[in-house]
Amino acid sequence: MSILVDRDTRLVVQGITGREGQFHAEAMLAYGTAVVAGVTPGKGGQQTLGGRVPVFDSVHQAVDRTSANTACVFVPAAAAPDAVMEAIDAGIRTVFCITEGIPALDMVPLVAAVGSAGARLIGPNCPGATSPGRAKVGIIPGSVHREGRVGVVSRSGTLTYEAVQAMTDAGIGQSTCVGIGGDPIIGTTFTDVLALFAEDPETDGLVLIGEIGGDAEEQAAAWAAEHLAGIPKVAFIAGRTAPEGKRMGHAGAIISGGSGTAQSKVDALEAAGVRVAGSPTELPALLRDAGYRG
Amino acid sequence: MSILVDRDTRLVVQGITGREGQFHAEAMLAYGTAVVAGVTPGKGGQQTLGGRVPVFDSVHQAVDRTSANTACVFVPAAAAPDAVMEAIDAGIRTVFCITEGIPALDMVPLVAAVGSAGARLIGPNCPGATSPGRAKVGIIPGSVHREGRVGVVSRSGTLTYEAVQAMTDAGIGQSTCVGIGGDPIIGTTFTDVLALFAEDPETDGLVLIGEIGGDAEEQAAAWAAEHLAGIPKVAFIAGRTAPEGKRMGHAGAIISGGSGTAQSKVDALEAAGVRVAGSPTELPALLRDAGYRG
Amino acid sequence: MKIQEADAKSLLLAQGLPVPAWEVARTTVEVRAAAERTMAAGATQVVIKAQVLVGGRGKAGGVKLAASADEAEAVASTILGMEIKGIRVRKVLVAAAADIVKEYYLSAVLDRSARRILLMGSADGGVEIEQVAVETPEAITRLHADPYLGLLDHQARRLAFALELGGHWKAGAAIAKGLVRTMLAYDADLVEINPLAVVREQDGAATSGSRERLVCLDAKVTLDDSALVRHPDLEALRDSDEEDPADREAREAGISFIKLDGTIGCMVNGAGLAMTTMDLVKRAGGDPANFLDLGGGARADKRAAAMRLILADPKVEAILVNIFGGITRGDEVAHGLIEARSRQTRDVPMIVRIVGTNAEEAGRLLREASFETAASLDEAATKAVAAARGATA
Amino acid sequence: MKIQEADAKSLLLAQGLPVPAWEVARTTVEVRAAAERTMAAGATQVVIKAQVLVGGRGKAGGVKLAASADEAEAVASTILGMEIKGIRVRKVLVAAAADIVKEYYLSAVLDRSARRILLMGSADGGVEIEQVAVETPEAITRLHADPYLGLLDHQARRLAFALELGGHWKAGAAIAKGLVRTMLAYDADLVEINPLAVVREQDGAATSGSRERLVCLDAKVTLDDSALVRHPDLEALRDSDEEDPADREAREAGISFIKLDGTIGCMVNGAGLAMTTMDLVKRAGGDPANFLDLGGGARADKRAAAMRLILADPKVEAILVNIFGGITRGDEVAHGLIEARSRQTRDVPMIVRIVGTNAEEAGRLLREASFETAASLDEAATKAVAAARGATA
Repeated sequence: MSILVDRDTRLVVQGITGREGQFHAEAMLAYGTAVVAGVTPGKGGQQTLGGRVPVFDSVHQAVDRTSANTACVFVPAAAAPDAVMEAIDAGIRTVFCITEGIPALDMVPLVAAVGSAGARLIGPNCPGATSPGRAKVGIIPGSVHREGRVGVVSRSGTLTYEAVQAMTDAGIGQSTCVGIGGDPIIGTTFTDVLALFAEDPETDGLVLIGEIGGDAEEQAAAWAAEHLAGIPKVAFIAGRTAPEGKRMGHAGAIISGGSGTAQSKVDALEAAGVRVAGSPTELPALLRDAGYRG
Repeated sequence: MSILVDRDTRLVVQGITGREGQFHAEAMLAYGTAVVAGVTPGKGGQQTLGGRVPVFDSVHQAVDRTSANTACVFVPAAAAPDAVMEAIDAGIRTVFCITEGIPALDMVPLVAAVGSAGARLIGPNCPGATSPGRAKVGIIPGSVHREGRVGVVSRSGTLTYEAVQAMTDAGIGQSTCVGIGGDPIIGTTFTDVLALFAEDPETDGLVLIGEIGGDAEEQAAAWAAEHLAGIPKVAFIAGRTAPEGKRMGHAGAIISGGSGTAQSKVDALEAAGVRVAGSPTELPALLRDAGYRG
Repeated sequence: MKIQEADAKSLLLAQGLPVPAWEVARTTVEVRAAAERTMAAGATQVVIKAQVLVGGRGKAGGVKLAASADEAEAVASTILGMEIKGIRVRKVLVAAAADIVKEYYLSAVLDRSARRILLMGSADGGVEIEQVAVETPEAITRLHADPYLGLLDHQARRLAFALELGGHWKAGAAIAKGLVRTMLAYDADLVEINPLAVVREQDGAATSGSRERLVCLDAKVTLDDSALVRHPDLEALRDSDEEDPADREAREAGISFIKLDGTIGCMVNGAGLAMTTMDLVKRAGGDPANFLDLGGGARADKRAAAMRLILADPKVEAILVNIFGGITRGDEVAHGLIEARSRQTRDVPMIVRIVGTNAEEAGRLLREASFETAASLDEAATKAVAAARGATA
Repeated sequence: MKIQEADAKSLLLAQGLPVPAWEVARTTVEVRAAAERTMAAGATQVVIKAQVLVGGRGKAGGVKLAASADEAEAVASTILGMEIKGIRVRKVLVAAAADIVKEYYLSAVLDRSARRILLMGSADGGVEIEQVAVETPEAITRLHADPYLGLLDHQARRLAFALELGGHWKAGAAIAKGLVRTMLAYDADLVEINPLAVVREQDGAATSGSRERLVCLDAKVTLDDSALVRHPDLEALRDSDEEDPADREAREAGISFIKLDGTIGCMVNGAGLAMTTMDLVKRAGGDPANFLDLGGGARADKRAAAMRLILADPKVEAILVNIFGGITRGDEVAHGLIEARSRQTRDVPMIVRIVGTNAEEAGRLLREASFETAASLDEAATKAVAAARGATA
């Protein structure tokens, strides 16, 4: 198994004829992902990527003709929320939104609508997910991965690649690597992904990559303490030396309480039985220390 | 038993200090309904109806202090949708909206929100519901009722009273009488109410009071044909002699198909095994003809 | 409330939809001037369309073309003043005759069953759309706007692609969004564009080039009466030219009133009960003179207005008052009727039935004032029919 | 983006919220004139408030009262030009000193966890609200706006009643709705009124009567940077007076850049990786000179700007370039670095690590151009620290 993406993933790429869409659709195909369709309104009927992928005017058509079951959105920020809604409306239940720069208030009704539809949105501003040897959706370089049994979840982009590369270099493969995105409002949280990994029989260890700001890592730690006692798990938190960020008035302090600093996150994770590494390269050793035998 | 309102109904009246709210809250109390609270923003802390009912600033307070579980809205049209939302938000799952004149487009998000909350809205522009001998909510004159085992559902106001009076005069009592309201967009349809009656062990016969326009009666007939085969059921349709109504362009004809005329409704009901009376006063005899022995 | 085509087009234009220019004219002289201006702007033909709130004006001869200002004036003289389904034409719309490449159908309507706004579009446009709906329903694309977010961009695009608008798909999607925006902005029940059309237009008077454009050639908008209170500007669009004085009095009094041809005036509270009262009058062998619903909580002034409306009809030989009180209180109604009769100029027999809230007090008052009363609605109908016959005989 | 109090108040005023009048002044002469106008309008005292984008200006002496125009001018001379947390005060706000009856706290903020707009209000207003949040959290009322419909009327009322605003509850509810309206209108992350206050105001200069009114006495608004593209008018509110030239260059190039005190310049793609790079530099015994995130898909012009920004800092002794390619292509980065070095005026050692998309090609190019490269991030950090020490030694 694996989570979110797998051999049965049939992907439609929204914005496939744009620069980023083209580039990464090609990379996904090269990795072995079943990229079955692309969508660019007004370009329906064309073929792209050397005739390997048909382009449709709408996700509905793409789903109708190709039975696509997963979407990956590369369209510009102004149109991306609508693209996600289109995928959901067309019956797709797993949507990755790579697009960055979507205004936060556009995300509020979007995540509510995605939730009401019983669908899952990963991102926006996320690198996607890879189940090594099976499929990758998004922009994580395929070369960093190795097949294995450790689940990785991160809210960073390139830092995810760094951490995964470190695992691979140490001979520890991954079941699935998920980048959830670092925007203020995201569709899928650390906790959501941990819950998916908890149900995956092929995931035997966990790596969480966090950052300063917000309280998502603290919440994930609390959830892990309750639900993931038996599984080896490690983390890395970026920003220990970062200067104090900009504060959101008193309101930010009121809602976050003491959360948000690197120390708060490290403390919460350690208290939950998650060992926190000082560098991404230390993650493999720490994971083995925690009992991982993969 | 009975449906929607019963001895365990604990009612909060929204707009209780207004003219209509006062008058009908008094009548509901007199009928024996547990009117446990009233709401008028800014008048919280007062008592009304001779000190028998406390007034609160919000439905939340009313629910907190009195465990109200049903709401009846008498506030003016401009504020009524918000009043319904307030009741839902305060955890009330059955809301009667008596208010008339609410713009139809205000109802569109409202019924969606009520549905998402898993709540039930009856109305707007409805007379409410009475379970004779137990409780009444709304404005149906208590005097027309008699305890019994026939369920009545109607989208008219005063015509409902007429039909119920005819039943009572003929010695046929009612389990519950429900007026669903005649506005374009309503929260609870004929079919919804029939489904509730179908589950009620104390309802052995059904009376449906319809009108020309729309296709709610036709839909109810189709549902009844499938789900209510064993129960005696009769109907009355008002408007056999009414002049042709105003049409909503071609669009109205396209969406309604042939529905909407009295004849269409009578045909649909008769085809579904529902006998249709020529006058409300004929309903009791027709119901007995259909096998009702109450 | 229905509004005229020209007003509907103004609303669409205000929402940014593409509507070809038009003028409204009330006299043949105005039509001539409008035609001259339109042709000076490059039109080779003008269309003159009767502005009435009933359908079928085309078949009735209310829409005609003219190739010159002279002809426009002549054509207008046949349209202005004509009657279409009993409505006199007092205004016409004058516009450049469109050079139509292809017609489509597009509408947004309140869908009562789905409780959402429904968009419908078809590549088979024009007046036969109802036939299309019956014969080839699959030729009509239907989708519901989101109850919270309205018509989403992708929905508008899908509708446009379904209509096979070719290079006009972006324009079509924008118009679809505009229809819903128009509904929401003005609390419309219906916004219908039939036809939506690709037309060939001159690029400008100076050049001889032409281009194709997707435009709203006709427009039908109906407004939600319940929402007019928050659109006072739209109330002004009510066509008082067309409105019967009795209808106006009824509307201003807050009464639903439809005049019919019979002899028995009806005053009832509640639309369903009013229709039932009419049905029973008919069943008893009589003919109702009107549909009249006082509405809920009817006050004295409404009842007085209702009485005036009924008595203004010389055919009325008997009046049936049927009040079943919920919000309406029977005793108040009785007082009102007693007072109304005291002022009444014409002596018409009146059968009164009051049931419900404070009905006993009402009955006592009415009996004291020697009104004829009835216990059941059937009895009231029978008595009213007899009274009307007695008056006629 | 943070904006000044005066600009925040303008936005609130535009949304119909009650904000007492104010003026902005940049010189003591302007302050004097503003104070004179304010006192002529009936004020007995004026308040002069430093306009800076950092908190704690009150404690720093940036907010003062004056009872005359003379005093205002004198006070202004102490505030204008002072530094608050390193920021020079170039503008002050001048307003009538409020006669405060009671202070409240009210804010609307984007709640990341709940993914909705959160309203918070407290009857314990003023600067100590954070302490209230810790010590008596129940004294703060919190509720979430509907994700589709915004703050509903009943929610606004409940907030107002929770604040025990007495006769001002309708005004309080209107302000609560206004906060959310302001957020939505301008894509704000935060709209904070602290204090919201009941103030006693003169009824007018001519009479001696006074009345109480609920007003927004201070206002803090931050805007969503991602949404500025659709609010070009708000971009103008960016306080370029306060902005460091390096910050401006970074912003205009689309780079996230924060200058720090160390000696190792960092150029990284991705915020998380940039922070990690800093963390590892520190761990290797060095001090980062900056945080720099090129963002995704960084083009040549961004990298050139980044290089200028880093080299503009004379303390920089070594540069660590760490690029892990996803959207960013390693070969493009390598080309850019090679070209940048050819134009570089100051010779600073550069350690380059490129991994990911097209990393092999990048490595080849860099080695050909004789760059120092590193395989791991730890190695890169260690090499950078050594290079910086070597340069210093």
